[in-house]
Amino acid sequence: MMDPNTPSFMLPPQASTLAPSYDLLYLSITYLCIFCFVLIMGAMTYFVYKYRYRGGEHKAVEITHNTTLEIAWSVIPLFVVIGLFVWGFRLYLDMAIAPRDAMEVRVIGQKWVWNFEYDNGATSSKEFAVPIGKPVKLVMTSRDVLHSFYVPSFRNKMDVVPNRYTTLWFQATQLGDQQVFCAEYCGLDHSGMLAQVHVLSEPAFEKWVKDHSEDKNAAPHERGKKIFNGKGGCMACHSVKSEAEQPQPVIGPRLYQAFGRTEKFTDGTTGVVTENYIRESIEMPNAKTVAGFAAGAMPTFKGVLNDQEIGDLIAYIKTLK
Amino acid sequence: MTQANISTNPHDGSETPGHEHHEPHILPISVYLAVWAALVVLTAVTVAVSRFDFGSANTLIALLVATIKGSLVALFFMHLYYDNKLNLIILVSSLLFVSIFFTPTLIDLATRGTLDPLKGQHYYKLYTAKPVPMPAPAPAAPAAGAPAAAPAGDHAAPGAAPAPAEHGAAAPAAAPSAQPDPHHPIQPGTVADAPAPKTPGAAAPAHPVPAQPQPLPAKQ
Amino acid sequence: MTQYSPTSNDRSKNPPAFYSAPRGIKSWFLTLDHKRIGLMYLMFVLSSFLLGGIFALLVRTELLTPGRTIMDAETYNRVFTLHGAVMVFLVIIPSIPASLGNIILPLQLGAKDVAFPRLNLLSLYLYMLGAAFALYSIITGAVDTGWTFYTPYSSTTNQSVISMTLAVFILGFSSIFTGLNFMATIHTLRAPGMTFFRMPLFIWALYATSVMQILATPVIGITLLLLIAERVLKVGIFDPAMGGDPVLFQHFFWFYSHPAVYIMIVPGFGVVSELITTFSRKAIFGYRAIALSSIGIAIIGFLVWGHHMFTSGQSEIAGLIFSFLTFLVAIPTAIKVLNWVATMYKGSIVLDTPMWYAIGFLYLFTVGGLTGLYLATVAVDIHLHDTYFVVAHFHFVMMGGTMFAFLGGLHYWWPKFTGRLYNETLGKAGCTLAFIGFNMTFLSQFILGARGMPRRYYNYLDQFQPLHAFSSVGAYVLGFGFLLSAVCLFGSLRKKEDSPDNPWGGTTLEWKTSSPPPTENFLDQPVINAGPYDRN
Amino acid sequence: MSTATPDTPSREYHHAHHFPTATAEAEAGKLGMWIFLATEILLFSGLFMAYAAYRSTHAEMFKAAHHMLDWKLGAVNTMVLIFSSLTMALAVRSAQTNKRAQSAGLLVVTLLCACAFLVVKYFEYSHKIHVGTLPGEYYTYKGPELANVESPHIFFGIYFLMTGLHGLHVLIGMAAISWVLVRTLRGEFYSKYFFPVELVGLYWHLVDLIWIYLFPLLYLVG
Repeated sequence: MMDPNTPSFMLPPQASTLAPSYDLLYLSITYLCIFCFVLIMGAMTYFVYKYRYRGGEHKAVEITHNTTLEIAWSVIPLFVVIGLFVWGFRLYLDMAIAPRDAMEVRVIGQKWVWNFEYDNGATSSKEFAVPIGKPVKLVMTSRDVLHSFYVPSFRNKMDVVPNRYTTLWFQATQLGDQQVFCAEYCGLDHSGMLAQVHVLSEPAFEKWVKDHSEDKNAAPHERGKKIFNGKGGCMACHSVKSEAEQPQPVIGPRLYQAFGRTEKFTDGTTGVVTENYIRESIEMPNAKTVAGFAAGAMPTFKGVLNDQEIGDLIAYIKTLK
Repeated sequence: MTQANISTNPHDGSETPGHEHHEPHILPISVYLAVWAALVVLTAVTVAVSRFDFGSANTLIALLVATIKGSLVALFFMHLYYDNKLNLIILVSSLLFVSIFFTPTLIDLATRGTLDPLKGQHYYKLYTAKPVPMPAPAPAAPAAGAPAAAPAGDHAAPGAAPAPAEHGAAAPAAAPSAQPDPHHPIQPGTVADAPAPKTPGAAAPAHPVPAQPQPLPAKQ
Repeated sequence: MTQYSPTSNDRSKNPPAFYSAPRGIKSWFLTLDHKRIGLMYLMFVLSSFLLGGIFALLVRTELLTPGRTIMDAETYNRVFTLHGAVMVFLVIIPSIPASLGNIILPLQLGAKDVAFPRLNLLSLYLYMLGAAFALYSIITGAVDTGWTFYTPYSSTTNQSVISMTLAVFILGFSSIFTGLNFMATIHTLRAPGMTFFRMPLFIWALYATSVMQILATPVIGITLLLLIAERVLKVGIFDPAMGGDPVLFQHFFWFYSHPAVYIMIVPGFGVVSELITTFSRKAIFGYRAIALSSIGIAIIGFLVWGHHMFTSGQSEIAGLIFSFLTFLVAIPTAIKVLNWVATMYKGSIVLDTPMWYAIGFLYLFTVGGLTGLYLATVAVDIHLHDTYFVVAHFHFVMMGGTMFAFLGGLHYWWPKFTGRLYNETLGKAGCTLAFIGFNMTFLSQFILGARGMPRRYYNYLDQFQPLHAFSSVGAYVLGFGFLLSAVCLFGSLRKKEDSPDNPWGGTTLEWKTSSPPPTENFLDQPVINAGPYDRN
Repeated sequence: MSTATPDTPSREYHHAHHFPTATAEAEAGKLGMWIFLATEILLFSGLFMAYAAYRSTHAEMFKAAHHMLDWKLGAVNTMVLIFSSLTMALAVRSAQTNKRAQSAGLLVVTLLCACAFLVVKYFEYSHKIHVGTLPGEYYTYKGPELANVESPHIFFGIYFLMTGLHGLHVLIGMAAISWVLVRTLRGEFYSKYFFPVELVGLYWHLVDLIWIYLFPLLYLVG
């Protein structure tokens, strides 16, 4: 067995309980394919060489059919593929059905960030932690368009659909980080919709969750900052840094010194960024789009963030000076 | 001579052996009138049966009557009964492929989530602090948040609702009244769809008391 | 062999070639001659192929390095969408049936023309109209939905989706009418004595294709109308924001688009069957098996669309059903490949350019077909779905399969409808380069995909960079190969007509008339009394 | 008047010469039309699929929403279409038997039925526009019947798409009928050449056939 941490030539490292059984099936199919390929191509190449036309009289032997042979090469593949189907079927059930004692994490996909929530209200974005050796079941939904939650080293993937719940489960076997991709095309920053899974030991995991839980009696702008980088996922598109500090282009308007700033909108009008404008932009993002940014890029957060949370966000944005 | 060729050709569907096409087939007017009368009667039947409730058979009966009417039109008005059988084959195979389109799609809609009925229930349990009974398949007992959202007119009748047919967070139309528990970005109402089974039958295992988990089908 | 309207050595005695009389642009745009219509189709298809190829090279160039190479993310999304849309709807689907099929089908049937020549011209004009809409959409900001138009993205993105959707809708009807025409022609206009089992295998393939075009294409039509309704009225059938079901859209879309994959590849099977039997100088092995497997594929092909949706959130049970049915398609496909190889056994194989393409096809299609086993196995597909593995798989089948068959057929029938022989060395060089470039481009993508590189990514992790670069270089080799073939073919047009009636020793009817054929194909009506590939 | 000399058409018909005989041409035409009808059926199947999907998942909503449609008007339209099918079939028959004036008359009746159908549809549509039971975002109806069913706008979306596409086919059919009517009046059709009338007839019967299914599915939801 290969060392799980180093990727094989073909496959990513094995970091979940599913990976070894998956790789076994994958490699078996690979060997089967190589066998068939060599058989067919070998025969073809040999015939092309042996029976090539060498000038003069064409002496081809007419063989129009051979029933036994034809039946044989129709029936044998049939059994082979049925075998493959059964194997894939059994493995698929393991992949699709989470163990009943699995710990649940809620995943919310949105353009273009992954948000995570734990039972005790801990939230995070672009990264989440799971305990090693414990089955984890992700209950996933999307805020806007289709996404797909994909962890190659866990060998599992599931689309994330708006107004639906889809699930995906895994049991991590390796400490350390694993890469999460979005595998369903979701627009402008599809390839930037990444996240990290931190596989941690039990105590480290407990601590991580504690650090990410909300603190009710923190200052509003503190809570706002958590929402901004947490369940709101605002930082996916909105930079809180100045152009000078962080020159690379941004998807949404920079919020550094945004409050009180006069913005030009796509419809030609201008307006000052006030509490009300921020609230409107959170609830009806396309009402007034700042010039130079794509309309419709931002999903509504109405019904996602409540009044208090929006208030906290506004408090935080005010502090960005 | 193509004529000769075709009729002597057993593999060729474009000709019904023994049937002459050169003389167009002329039906007596009485046939047309009879078919028309039958269609009128059957229309009345369609309306009549719709007045009674045969439960789940309603649609089946309606479709049956419609199919009889359709066959009459096709066979006599459209001459399929006397015509080249190839045309009949074409019509039938088109219907066959329509059914190929319908069957798997409806199987999918009917069996979503049946492999893991606990899915939604767990989610629901974790989701709200106070235990709320799982919604019944009937459009009764709406889940937390659903009453608030109901005035929006387009909210789920939980349980009866198909998973995708909800206005979740993504739907501007979900009125502000559908304000969820602040910790949870998805409207509680949408939870109702989490136990994905769509058919009441399939839904049954999906609504136990949240406490004791159900044995998983197909797993062991 | 009896010749119907043969070429005498003194070419002035020949019947006038179909393209030389009548003259004038009008005589082309109002022509009802299937060969002229096919020729015009060919020109449009080849120019669309050039366009799609340019988009492909832009994509590969952008992917040379992570991050921005030559264009920004938005442009990239449009370019790969256009590459897909153009290649699928403007190139591959009409490539073999509408261009080669139009020219060859009546010739092989021994007919004067297709059943409905006006309808044939109409579908050409519909094709042009569709192409015009596509261009309009490209000019007005293009689309960034991917050629699959998945909702809710396609129903919410602020781009000119509607014009592109209309383009595809119109192109669909062009393809429907071609299929309708071919089916009616095959049923009513076969030469005397030509029973179904005396038809060439190319005709069988076109027949199977027509069945699929007729039964599947209307569904994409209505699907796109529903998508337009979704954008205009927010009907709420597919858009979750209005209570719709995006997975239902995928059912609608793939019910057409999976059979469409067979609409693309089955005519290729037909061409390759012709090539292999002709250049092995012997009858095809297992004629009936090949003929019927085309029909088999056409029918089973309708039952497997769900394998595009294994991770889409469709019910696991539906997924398993689809997985099983998908495996069944492997059987008739395997039968074909094995029959082709068996045909070469004890043949007298002449390695002219078309045969090179046929052999290239056999190799590429076998790889494409076998890698299908990974994707049909539902568990294995979970990891590979929406990665470069899938991209590589369908390029092996569509590009390596259909396009190699198309080019093989083009080189095979070129002397027939142009009356000119091309430079063999140049032809083989083009084929070889394309073959090498193709494998560089897409074998590397199998590895990329298996290692977890998702599709449609503008940016990617550094670990994938070497393979991406290798793939991009391959793409340029591939493009150069095709350019060489184009030079080879169009270069031959500068010469005088020098092709004999039957340069390859083919046995089917199109070789029994002059090259190029006269307007009504045969001076006297052919009569058939033997199988299509009998040589004695 | 062309019926004065029934057996001498205004001009002798010569079939397209890539066909061996006129019969072969007529047969091919009919085959082609049937293939086209098959594609029409598949085209509508998409809408029926959408119907089936939401009917199976939103049974309650369909039950409630279909009461907003007036089944009496639907029934009337069914009768109208069935009758037009009869007259169309008879028109073909009279063309077959050289009764040109009769054929023309029956075609006119068919056209009138088609108009009647559209008039009834017009009243149905205008009523729905008035009360606001419209597709998708245009759905404004606030009545109590549909207050507590979920997303009824989908039902009306499907209703308008289905009847709209069908109505479009009625219009196309009317155009086709007018075309053969003109040619009939010119006296082009006779017992040896009448398949254009027959093909238009086939198309018109399909329009009727589809309505036969639409009526119970939309107006009489069980």
